[in-house]
Amino acid sequence: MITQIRFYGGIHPSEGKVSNKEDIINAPLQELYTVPLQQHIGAPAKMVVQKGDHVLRGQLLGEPGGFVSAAVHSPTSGTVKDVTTCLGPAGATLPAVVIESDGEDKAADPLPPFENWQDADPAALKARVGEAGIVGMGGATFPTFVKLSPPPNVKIDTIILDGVECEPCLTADHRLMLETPEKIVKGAQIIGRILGVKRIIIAIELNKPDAIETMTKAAEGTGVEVAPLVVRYPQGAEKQLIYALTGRKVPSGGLPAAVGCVVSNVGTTAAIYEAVCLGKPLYERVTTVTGTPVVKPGNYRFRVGTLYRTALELCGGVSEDPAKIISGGPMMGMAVYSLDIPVMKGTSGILLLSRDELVQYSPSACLRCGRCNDVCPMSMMPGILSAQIEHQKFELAEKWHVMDCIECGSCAYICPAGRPLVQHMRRAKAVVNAKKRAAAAAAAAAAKK
Amino acid sequence: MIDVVMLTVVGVLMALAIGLVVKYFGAKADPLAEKLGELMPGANCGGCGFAGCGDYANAMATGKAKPGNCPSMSDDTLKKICELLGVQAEKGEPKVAVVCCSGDDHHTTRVAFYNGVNDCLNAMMVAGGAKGCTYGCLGLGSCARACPFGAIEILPTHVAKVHPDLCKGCGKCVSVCPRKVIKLVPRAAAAVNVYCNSPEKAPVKKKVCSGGCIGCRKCMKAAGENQILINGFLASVNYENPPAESVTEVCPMKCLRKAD
Amino acid sequence: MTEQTIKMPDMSQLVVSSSPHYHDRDSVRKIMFKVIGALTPAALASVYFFGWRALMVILLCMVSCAAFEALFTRMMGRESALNDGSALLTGMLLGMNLPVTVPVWMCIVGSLAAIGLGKMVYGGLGGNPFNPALVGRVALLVGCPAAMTTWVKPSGCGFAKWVDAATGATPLALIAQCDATSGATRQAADAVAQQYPSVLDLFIGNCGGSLGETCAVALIIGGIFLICVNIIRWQVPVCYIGTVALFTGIAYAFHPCAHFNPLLHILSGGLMLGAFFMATDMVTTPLNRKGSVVFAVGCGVLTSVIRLWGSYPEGVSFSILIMNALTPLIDKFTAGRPFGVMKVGRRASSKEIEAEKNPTKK
Amino acid sequence: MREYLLLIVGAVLVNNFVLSRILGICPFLGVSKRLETALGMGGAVIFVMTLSGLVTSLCNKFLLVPLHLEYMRTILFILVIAALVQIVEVLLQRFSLTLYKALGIYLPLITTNCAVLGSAIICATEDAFKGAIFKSTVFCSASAVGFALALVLFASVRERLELSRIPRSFQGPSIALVTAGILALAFSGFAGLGA
Repeated sequence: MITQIRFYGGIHPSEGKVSNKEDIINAPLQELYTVPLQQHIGAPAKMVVQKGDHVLRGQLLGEPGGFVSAAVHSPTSGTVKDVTTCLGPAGATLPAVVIESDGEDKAADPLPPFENWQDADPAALKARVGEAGIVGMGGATFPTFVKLSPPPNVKIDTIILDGVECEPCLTADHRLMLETPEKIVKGAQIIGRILGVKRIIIAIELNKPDAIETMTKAAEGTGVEVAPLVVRYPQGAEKQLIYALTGRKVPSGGLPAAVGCVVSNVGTTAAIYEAVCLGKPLYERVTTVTGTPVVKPGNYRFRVGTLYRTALELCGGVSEDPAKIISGGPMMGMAVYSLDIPVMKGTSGILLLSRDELVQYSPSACLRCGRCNDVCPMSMMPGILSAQIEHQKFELAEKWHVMDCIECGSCAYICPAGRPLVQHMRRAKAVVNAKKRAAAAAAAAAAKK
Repeated sequence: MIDVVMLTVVGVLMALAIGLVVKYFGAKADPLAEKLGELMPGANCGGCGFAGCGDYANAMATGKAKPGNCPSMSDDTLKKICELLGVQAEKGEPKVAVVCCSGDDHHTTRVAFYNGVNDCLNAMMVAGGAKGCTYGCLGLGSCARACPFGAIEILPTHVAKVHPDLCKGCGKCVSVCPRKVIKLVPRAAAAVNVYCNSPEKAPVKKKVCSGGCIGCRKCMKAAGENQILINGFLASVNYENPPAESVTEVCPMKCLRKAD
Repeated sequence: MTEQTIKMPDMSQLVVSSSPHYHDRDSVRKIMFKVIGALTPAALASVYFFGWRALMVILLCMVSCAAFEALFTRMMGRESALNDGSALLTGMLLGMNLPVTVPVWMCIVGSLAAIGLGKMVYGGLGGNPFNPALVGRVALLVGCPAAMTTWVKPSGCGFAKWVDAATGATPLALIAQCDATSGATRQAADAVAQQYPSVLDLFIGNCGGSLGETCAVALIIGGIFLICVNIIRWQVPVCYIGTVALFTGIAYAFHPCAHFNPLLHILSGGLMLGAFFMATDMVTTPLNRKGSVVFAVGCGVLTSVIRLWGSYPEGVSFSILIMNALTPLIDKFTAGRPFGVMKVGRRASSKEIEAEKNPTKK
Repeated sequence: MREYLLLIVGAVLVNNFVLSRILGICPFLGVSKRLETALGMGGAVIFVMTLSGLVTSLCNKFLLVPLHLEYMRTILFILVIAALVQIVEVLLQRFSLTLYKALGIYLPLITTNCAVLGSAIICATEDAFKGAIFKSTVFCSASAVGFALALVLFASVRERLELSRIPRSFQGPSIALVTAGILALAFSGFAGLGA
């Protein structure tokens, strides 16, 4: 049994996980798929098909455009109708390939499956993860291949599977754990094989007792441990999760690898299993469509490139007009204004909020109540920081550790003055990062001279 | 009498003490940098590329920078500084900022209600702002707040406008604009500008804005050779060879306009 | 389900904003009215002991504070912040810090000082470094010490007319008097002590003093309510009162004839009101818990020092104001290091990471 | 011992030079924008005031009084203080150029700082200090600590004020004066302490 350490701060938003009893439904085949070439953090994928080409399901559309990048595969068979751009959930315009389905959904030759992954070369397994275009499916969309390539001087000793799903409303990971536990356990063992690590922990919050039971059963005899965790947001945040399970603190500005851990989402882990044992690249994922206005909230296995509009139609539309449409969960998701956004590898949920649930941020001054201080899991001072940022004192904010913010939203959730604290932090981080980049570029230019 | 003597004696003693301290602990300041600093305009606008007037003065004094990069310095001052430094005066070409967007409330569509911090960078990070065009001016006034000369105004129709007579061409607005809508162009050639920043295809652009450049090339044909450049679907003025003002009449979108 | 029945959302009224999209729905207004509610028992007790004029004083302060706030926001061209209730709270606290005999004009001038000088010149709620109600009270106290220290003995029979009550010194004025005789004999001290109200009277508020500070039991009830609804931190009143008890206790232990026993000290004067409602004011006190404790202890030390050795009988207002001035410093030095930051301003060294990696090895 | 304790408490808190005697307001408003400069200024004033207390009381006891030149007091004291400030300036420029720059004009202005001259004159005139050189020095030093304390307190408050939305007409010196007034009100609570 793993003893859990309580991390500082955190909140208890209402869970709203109404769709946790809904089985995962495979979404029917669509006529058109808009597949963005950048579904991950890093460089966009380089397109390898042309307009008019015929492609098969699982065929490569774009190859990685750099080290931190990921491959993109076709969600179905059909023709490349157009090479265009589409709107991403963050509002950026992304390069995209539009696939017109031929209705046959013919699969391309799968990548050769590893029959005996237990004995396979770890490097080959890792290469497969890269080939299959797997990225972190919890929302961060960091290319998994890169995550599994720690620097040589770092020794990884623990793998943590994130089945916490601390975001309210989302149930995709929960259902995945209930329905395909063995895939997750095997996927975890594959990661263990790649990194040469024995200790694997699956972290699940106590509000999912059925998942804990199922996963424990599936993990029996494999050496994989299941750790039930107290329900507290943001329990699923990488740094807090590692701390809760191992007592190690990821240093400021560092990656989990710095303390010998690798954290992987359960969805990602299942995808790794499929890529290695079935030779199936990542072109579909489980997404929760939910919210009060949605007629039939549920969990769907969407092909990448399905538009939000289609997703919503599958759920029977809405019963009332929503005030907000969110890509992701209510705490960290992004508000969008269009339904012509495709489901991507990192889309964990589509959430609609009704007018009653809408909370408007206000420009009022900080009351200095200190609640943000009490809930900040990074023990920062969001109140003081936001005032500094409001007065454009970015250097001061950097001194007060604004760069450590994980944008979990606990502070803005609790703020009685309704200040958009997270937004302030984001701005400061963007400004500081831009300044750092500019300084680095200047230094590089000076070095060239 | 005795009072004068006493005062003199104490004065001499004190002078001696100061002299000793200076001799053993004295530091040498750079008098050149100090003199330059006094001459600087003191706007601290950063247009020279340094952190402020003092920083620039120091850089000039140590020979790390040349005079003439300051956008808000009068010619007289520049001459004085050059004399101090013993170099030839050379001033950069005067520039002016232009907001390359026609996307005010009458032209562009509003796709959502933005709720949050009143800052362009912030708005852009939330679903790309609430205007239909994802390349245009967001109209929240980050540039106006950054301008040290008060030369930028946010019109009631939510688009930024530069007042060329107040603008010194320091480029602060260019660096804060998250959409890179504001461009610094040679003042002498800034009579005609293309007020659009979107590289999108014409139909996409037309859907979200009725004032954007559709890349019809009419202006290119009407103007002299190499006076208007077309890059993809977006025309731009060649500021090295600016077209005559009459060319604005051919633009069907009223996107190629005289500077206002 | 047929195609027609599917209703798709109307996209024209969507709101976009930064995450998070959930909120716990608490607001400044709710907080302010909860504090006003928590003050109500003490206000009612003051009406019971001092008569209807007490109600008049409190209401007058509340109304004039609200009026000044409205006036100043208007002059500043800002949006009215009246409905957040903070001006009403300031008025109520100010009223409860005045004696029942205070003239009407002083209520209004006090409100002007509180809202104008204490709050609006700093840009309204959130910007003021000093507690506005205390600024008003101290301005009046320094300006018109006579009117501010004329106390009446409560009639004790409830809702009486104030004019019937006899004037009398507050317990703390008596203590000061006692201190003055500290060189004198035991008998002199005893003579003063005889005039002193009993602990029970102090506890229920049957003694002279400002309106809101007499009834300890009502203030404690209000304070406990605020602790329960998570508006104030329990550490503040506990540390404040505890420090005062400790210091006056030490003084009492050394000079029992010169000083009063700590129980009388903590029950008299504005200590209860200050500890539960002023030293816990959100805007003017430190942000985090550690800072709050430092603040409360500092208030306690200063209050004891002024009470025991100063020429003013009461030190609560002064000490809280002085600690308000120290708040930014306390904030600066109690700011904890964020998660994963090894030492302020420094990235972790590999050795420290090793230590953090194996917390059990130490 | 008790006497000196009371003297120090009195000089630091009760009769604080800035908040109670209203002396030395110029640097109090001038260099209190940032905590670092306030600390530097406080340190410089402590140095100058302690030394000037020592030197002026020596001058007073061994020059002015024996020679019956009391009427020369002000001019002699200013001379001594000016020289001391010069020394501080040279030292600061050498050892902390940033602080030297941050203090700017206020550093030479310590010369005309009425707090420094005030403390020297109090020591020379008040009966309690007549001829007591050590006591005078302690008093001057404690007064300077009081000045530094007020300056640091005030600077920390002003740093916070930079983050609030002060109406435009009150920004800058006016809000500083209002704050100083309230701080003085708060310090009036120490009245009678140590008496």
